[in-house]
Amino acid sequence: MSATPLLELRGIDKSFGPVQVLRDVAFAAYPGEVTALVGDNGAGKSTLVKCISGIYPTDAGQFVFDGRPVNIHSPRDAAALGIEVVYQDLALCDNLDIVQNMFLGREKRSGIVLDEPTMEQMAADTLAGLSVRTVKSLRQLVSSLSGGQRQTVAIAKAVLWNSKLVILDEPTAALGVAQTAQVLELVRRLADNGLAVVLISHNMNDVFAVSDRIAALYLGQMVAQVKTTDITHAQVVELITAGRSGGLGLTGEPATNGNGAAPAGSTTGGVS
Amino acid sequence: MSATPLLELRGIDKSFGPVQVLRDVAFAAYPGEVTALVGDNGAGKSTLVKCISGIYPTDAGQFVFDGRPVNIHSPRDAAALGIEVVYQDLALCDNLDIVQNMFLGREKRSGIVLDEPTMEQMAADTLAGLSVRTVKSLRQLVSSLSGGQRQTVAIAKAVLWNSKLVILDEPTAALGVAQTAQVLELVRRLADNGLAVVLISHNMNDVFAVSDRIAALYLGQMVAQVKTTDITHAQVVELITAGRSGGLGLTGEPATNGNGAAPAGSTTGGVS
Amino acid sequence: MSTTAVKQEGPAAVTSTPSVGSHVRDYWRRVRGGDIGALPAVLGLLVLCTVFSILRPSFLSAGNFANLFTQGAAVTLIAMGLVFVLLLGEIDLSAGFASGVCAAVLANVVTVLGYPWYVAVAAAVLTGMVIGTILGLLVAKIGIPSFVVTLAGFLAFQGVVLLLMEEGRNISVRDSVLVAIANRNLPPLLGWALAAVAVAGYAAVQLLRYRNRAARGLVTDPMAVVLARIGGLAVILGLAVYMLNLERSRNVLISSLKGVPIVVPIIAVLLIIGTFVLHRTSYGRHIYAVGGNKEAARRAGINVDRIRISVFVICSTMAAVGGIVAASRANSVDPNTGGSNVLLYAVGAAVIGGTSLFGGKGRVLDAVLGGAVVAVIDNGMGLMGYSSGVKYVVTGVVLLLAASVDALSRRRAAASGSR
Amino acid sequence: MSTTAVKQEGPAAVTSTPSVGSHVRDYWRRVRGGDIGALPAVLGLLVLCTVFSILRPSFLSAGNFANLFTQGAAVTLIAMGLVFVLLLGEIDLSAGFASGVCAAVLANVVTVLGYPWYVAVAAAVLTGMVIGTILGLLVAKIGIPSFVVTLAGFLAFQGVVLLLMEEGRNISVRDSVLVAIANRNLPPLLGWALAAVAVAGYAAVQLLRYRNRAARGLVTDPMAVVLARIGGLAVILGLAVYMLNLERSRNVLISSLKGVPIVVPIIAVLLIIGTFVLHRTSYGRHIYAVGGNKEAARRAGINVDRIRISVFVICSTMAAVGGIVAASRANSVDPNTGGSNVLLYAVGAAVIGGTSLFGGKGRVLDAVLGGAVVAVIDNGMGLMGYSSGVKYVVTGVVLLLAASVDALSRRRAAASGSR
Amino acid sequence: DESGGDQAGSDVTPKIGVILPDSKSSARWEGADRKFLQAAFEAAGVEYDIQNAQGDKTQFQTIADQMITSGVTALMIVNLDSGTGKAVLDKAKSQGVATIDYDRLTLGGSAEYYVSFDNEAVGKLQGEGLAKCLTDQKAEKPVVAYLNGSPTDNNATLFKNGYDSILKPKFDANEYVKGPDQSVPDWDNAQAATIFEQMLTQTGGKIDGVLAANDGLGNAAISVLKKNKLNGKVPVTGQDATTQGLQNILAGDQCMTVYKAVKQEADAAAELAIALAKGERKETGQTVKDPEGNRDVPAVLLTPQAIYKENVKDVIADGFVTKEEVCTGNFAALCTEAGIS
Ligand SMILES: Nc1ncnc2c1ncn2[C@@H]1O[C@H](COP(=O)(O)OP(=O)(O)OP(=O)(O)O)[C@@H](O)[C@H]1O
Ligand SMILES: Nc1ncnc2c1ncn2[C@@H]1O[C@H](COP(=O)(O)OP(=O)(O)OP(=O)(O)O)[C@@H](O)[C@H]1O
Ligand SMILES: [Mg+2]
Ligand SMILES: [Mg+2]
Repeated sequence: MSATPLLELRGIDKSFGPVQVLRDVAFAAYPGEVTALVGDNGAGKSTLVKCISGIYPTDAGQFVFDGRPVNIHSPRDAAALGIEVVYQDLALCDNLDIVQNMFLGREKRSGIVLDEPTMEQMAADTLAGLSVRTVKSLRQLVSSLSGGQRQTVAIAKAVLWNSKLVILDEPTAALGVAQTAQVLELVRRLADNGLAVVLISHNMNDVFAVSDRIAALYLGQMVAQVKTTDITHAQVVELITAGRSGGLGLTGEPATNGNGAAPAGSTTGGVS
Repeated sequence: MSATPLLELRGIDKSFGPVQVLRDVAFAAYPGEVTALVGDNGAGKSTLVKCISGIYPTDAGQFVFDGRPVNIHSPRDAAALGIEVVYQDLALCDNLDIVQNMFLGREKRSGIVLDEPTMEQMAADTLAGLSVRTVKSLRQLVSSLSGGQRQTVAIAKAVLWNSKLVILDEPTAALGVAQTAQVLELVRRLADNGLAVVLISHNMNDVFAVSDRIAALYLGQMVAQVKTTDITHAQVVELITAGRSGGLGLTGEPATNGNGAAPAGSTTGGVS
Repeated sequence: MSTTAVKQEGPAAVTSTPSVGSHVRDYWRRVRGGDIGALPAVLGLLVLCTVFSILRPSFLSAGNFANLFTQGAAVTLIAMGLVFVLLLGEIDLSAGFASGVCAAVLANVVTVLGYPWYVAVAAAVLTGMVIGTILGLLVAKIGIPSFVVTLAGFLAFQGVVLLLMEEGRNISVRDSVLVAIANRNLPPLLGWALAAVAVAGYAAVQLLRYRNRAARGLVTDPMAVVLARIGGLAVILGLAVYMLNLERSRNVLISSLKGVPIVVPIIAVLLIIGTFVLHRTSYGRHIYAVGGNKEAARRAGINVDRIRISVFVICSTMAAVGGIVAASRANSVDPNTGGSNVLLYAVGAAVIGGTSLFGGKGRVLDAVLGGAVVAVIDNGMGLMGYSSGVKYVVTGVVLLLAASVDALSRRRAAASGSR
Repeated sequence: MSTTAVKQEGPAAVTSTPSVGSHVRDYWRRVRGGDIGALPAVLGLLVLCTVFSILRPSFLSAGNFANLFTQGAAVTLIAMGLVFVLLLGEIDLSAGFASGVCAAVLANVVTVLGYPWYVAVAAAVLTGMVIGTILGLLVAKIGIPSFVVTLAGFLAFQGVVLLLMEEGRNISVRDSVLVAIANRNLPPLLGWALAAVAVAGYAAVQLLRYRNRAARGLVTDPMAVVLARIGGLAVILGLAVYMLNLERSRNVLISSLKGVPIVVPIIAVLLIIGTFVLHRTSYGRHIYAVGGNKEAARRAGINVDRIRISVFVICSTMAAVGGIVAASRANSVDPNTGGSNVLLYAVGAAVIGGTSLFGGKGRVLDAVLGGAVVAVIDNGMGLMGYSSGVKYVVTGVVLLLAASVDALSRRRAAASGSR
Repeated sequence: DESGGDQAGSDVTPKIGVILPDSKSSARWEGADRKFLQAAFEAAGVEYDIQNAQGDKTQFQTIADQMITSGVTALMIVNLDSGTGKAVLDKAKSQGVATIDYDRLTLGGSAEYYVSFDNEAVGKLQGEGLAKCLTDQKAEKPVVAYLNGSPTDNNATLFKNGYDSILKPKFDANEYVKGPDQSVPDWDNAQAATIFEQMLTQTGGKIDGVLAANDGLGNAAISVLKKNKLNGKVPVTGQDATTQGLQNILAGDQCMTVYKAVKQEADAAAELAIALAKGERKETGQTVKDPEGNRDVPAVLLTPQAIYKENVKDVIADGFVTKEEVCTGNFAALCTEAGIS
């Protein structure tokens, strides 16, 4: 591998009650690069993101951030490290307006009083860069926004800050053509500015257009993490749906043991 | 136009308080055809769908269903007419499991007792056709599902019934590659079985792959409703982003009167 | 267990029966994960009982065990009705005084007007239904928040009780059937018979369900587990009936006192009906749906207003039953019937049992378990002989302790991420 | 107004000031659409006042107007604190008796121990803070539902009051400063001065805001509207002070009675502080966020536990203030202080004012408006001379009527789709 | 405190305000006092306004404010506690309204008159009554349980002082054994039943006499005793001579009750109030010492009467309850037995 990763995970396990969702997952995100995280529905991508951002505690595994081992117990810890996340389920406060949501938890103040004009202006500038043209007022409650508008607000909220790692979980799912292009451009720009970016997407065109590396999750296991240039479209789709493709992916037979325990031995594969 | 439309809307207006979202919208869905409804984020697509399904009352306009003028005041009315909708915001009950959600409001019974085995089996069969492979149990609460799994449940719920009109609001937004293909195939199959299908999507490839007609909304106005074969990819994108393309779309200058009243004269355009 | 699918062509629903071992392992994982159903309430109850038995050995006597049921009956019945309202995320503050109004109607009809007991009971239940309908209409059709509607009801019904009691008199209830409800017991043999019927019925339902599912190839619990459940119920019921059939008269020469108190089968039947309605009918399913996501329920074509009205009717009707039991127990109705702490205890019972105030989560059994917790606290505190000030304080603290057993065990659920 | 964007390069935020005409049109559209803020509560209040004035002309006298404030003060203060708890979707059933405990502490310190009034007030407020901290910790850290925690508090504090009152005695409060709080009035001139300060302060804030936003090119309300608001406040305050400065002694020979009751500026200051905290500080913003979507707030890095604990502290502290006012008004503290209907009235006041029990929606002003509704009902009913049964019933019905004005006007909101 | 102009209230139509304390601790307030006071005022042709504070002292003060606002010239209160009572009396006085303490003395207050039954005397009658019945039962070293009134009701404390003064010497002398002693919140009969049932459990059924503070609590105890088939064997006291209490006495389940001739009290108070309202004064010939205010309050004190099976007829003869109410159904025979015709 070229550089040292900004964030590195090793041996992450995560269960919900009797259901094991992540199994011995290793993952790395590099500064200045866009890492695409792909996988089938229910593969565990969002769960992995939530483990990184401290929403879920992990059952096992290490986090290394910027070379130092860290513990992330809550989203506050993640934010303190400079990790920003756009969640798939957006997580906006419906009873607050756009500006209030964008600055939630990090309000601008003058003295103890909220500095509303500054926030409103900053919000307007950020949203302007994301091709949102149909929002009537920044003081609209987010409950009255369309699906795409909500998504844009969530993205704008995450990129407003000087962070080191930005994770976007299917950020363009609800966006229109122009908005999607803008967001992909933004993703590229963030990486070019030296940030580590993790992008989750089901759209292979977008993935290949913007990413430097591709990590593929299959049924809770990381089956490959490779340079985008080293892999083809068809191979990625095969990794996603079957867990292996040629030399990449699961080495043994696919895990089909319905009710049994976890399979023996680590099966994390992939070269880069 | 070839056949008579199953559903026809004329002159639909809809405002939320001071904000007018739909303006004099005309729209038609034909049996045996897939009509794609496209438009930018915030154009009013979801609002139009919710007007059709009786969630929002309209301020003005007529509905004609199967040749007869109808009033739709609630989702019950819509269901009675045979209209099924997959909403963008899904609307599942998080505290119920997959089977319970799929049959909500139309439970199978034997006597007064719920017939759980039948429902479970029907749910399993329907989901099997939608490439959901990671759902551990049909008795899982939907709150524990991944984004794509939730979306699949919502789709499965809508196609379980013998309906005449199926409306899908961005059904593939959260789906993986294989699942998306399955859903598009399903959409086509429904239309081939004689149903009228309305598909909302931001993905132009999908739209062109599956639709017979395309209707384009631009800032709350219907700027065109044309046969898919009569229009190009680029034209649709232009309609979406600028409201007109060549002879299609808005005839006057684009509506930019920020705070004023509605523009004079109807601007609904388009030929088929 | 892994997330991997069992068959490639469909979800894991249609599979073979898991083994007993994996079932037990699964259950244990769930318990460790904090998903434990009724366990915490039962645990809290056990802790309370142990503490009281140690402090006051008389707590453990057969007589006290029997008293527990009649003491807690009225609050439990009201709580059972409240569960329906709480499931929608609504509240009924008027349930206490609604039970008072119904009790007052009962007493007036049977004592003042002199009609037979069944007319009085019918009148009381009918009153409850009318009250519930009015409350429900105001909430569902006019759209006033249920807190406000039922706060108004709380005030108004208080006045109605006073008016029915002619501004504050007590009315005695001396009808022998009515008095029997909360004060007499079943003949010992009948107790055994009812217990046997209950176990047999449960067994039949469980086994039929097993056969039905297995025949279709759906997942079932292992047969051994099903049998264990049936056996468990049989043991619990058997023990309870045995205890209640012990002689508990202070002086057998004077009179004999034994058997299952009559309120017990009443509560049991209502519990079974309520559970059946909530879990085995589409009406019950719709209640959960409206409570979980009102908008989703509306979009699914459920008549939300009708559901909302109906739960208030159920709640007030159960309050009427509670009022009848209270009147029976006191042999009289006074302007305080259904007043003072009845309402808060009833809501508290439901919540302690595990019902959420935000809707969508709860069972009728919760009300019974929570009602038992409240009754045990009240009963135990009555044996301690504290002065009123101390008694209030200790009651509050004990309630807190019982609830924190529950909270601490549920915290594991949050920690393991299954929130 | 159309949905079209104002400028292609960004949302409509950064635009020129709309005209007065469009502002009024907009407001009217919002009102017709049902988005009407405080209007329904004010409307309900006006209806109530009109009805009572017609039925009982003495309702409209200066003396009665002044009485209204002191009568409603304690409940309003407790309701103001409850708003914070309700904003999180929690509840504090113990607020009533918490105010009783604080009042009991006050009375004990000032009368039994003989310390000066400020020590007693400090002790009472401190007690409130301690109570709030305990409740908050139990809710946030152990995770017991707030209904159960505060139900336990409800019981325990009732006992604490009894113990502090030595099992039922009552303690007089004779300190002249403490008695003055709820029983004396400001000198007429001071009343005018305070009103003037309030108006000037409001004007300064509004105009500064206008200038600030206009300077940055952000949307502002038209200047005429801003001025109209300031003028409106001046008229209302002027009228109120004028009314309260009228002579209202029944027999001027014996004594003169005029001026703004001292509780009025106390409530006003707390209202201003509360509103400032909720709407102009990030702490307030976080309260709304946690109430609206706890998970989103947590993900935004807000320390949810700290917020939850803090609102209970605020609530209990406000309850302490309410308790002090109640003790002052009664010149004494007895074991019932903070009991009977205080809690339900306080929660009712907040809810009637428009605060949601589900969290995320509410203002301190709601508590004041709702408190006014409750006080007017109580006050008006007191003039009607009904027997107690009838009075309860009529009070309930009137409460319902006041609430349905609100509900019916809000229904338009639902009908026009802006739910 | 400071005096103003001199345009005195010119229209002094006499009007009397009465504030009753609650309607739940006892049926007398709404059932009897209101009726008798109304009758007396109407006979005298004065305006009046009778209200009930429902045990809520905030209400109590609000009602007082409203009455002063609406122009009463004399105010008669049954205080809920001395503190609020004093606040109301002082406020009334500062507005030139004359005041009477009815049934309960406001300590440190400023009322013109005090009209009452002696609450401690009521308690004494209960204590004596229980002793009498225990003697009749020939109980040896009987265990006596207390079922006191509401812990927050000062009257309950006064009753208790009364019966304690009779029974405590007997406990001290080892004649009687003191059993459980608990208060019943809000005088709530349902809670009373549970509390008494637990007393019975706690003592293993060894309770030989119940000092219940009123008929409602007594009936609650009797319902539990009945369930254990002990009714009639354990004497129970009461108060208020309610229909229920009298029937329990006739049935032999209750030992005694205390009858307060409310009409006499109401008439006496009404007479004084009417005089005050008209600006006149009357002599009562009796005074009561207010220990806190350190003054002698002119008073009318009436004596309560103990009612046993033998003299139930006195209550009916007095018109407090009617024969039709008491002698229904099975009680007809018992009535005849007790000489009620
Ligand atoms: N709280 C939970 N309890 C139990 N199971 C859960 C929970 N959350 C997620 N799961 C399960 O974990 C698996 C992975 O979910 P996750 O949301 O991470 O998938 P994903 O890769 O993001 O899928 P998608 O592409 O559909 O968003 C799914 O099978 C899901 O059902
Ligand atoms: N309840 C509401 N109150 C006010 N405005 C609303 C409300 N609902 C929607 N809007 C506004 O109406 C416009 C259209 O919204 P709609 O959800 O129909 O867009 P859409 O075409 O579905 O967009 P997307 O592609 O992003 O889903 C948006 O500008 C939105 O802000
Ligand atoms: Mg996901
Ligand atoms: Mg949409």
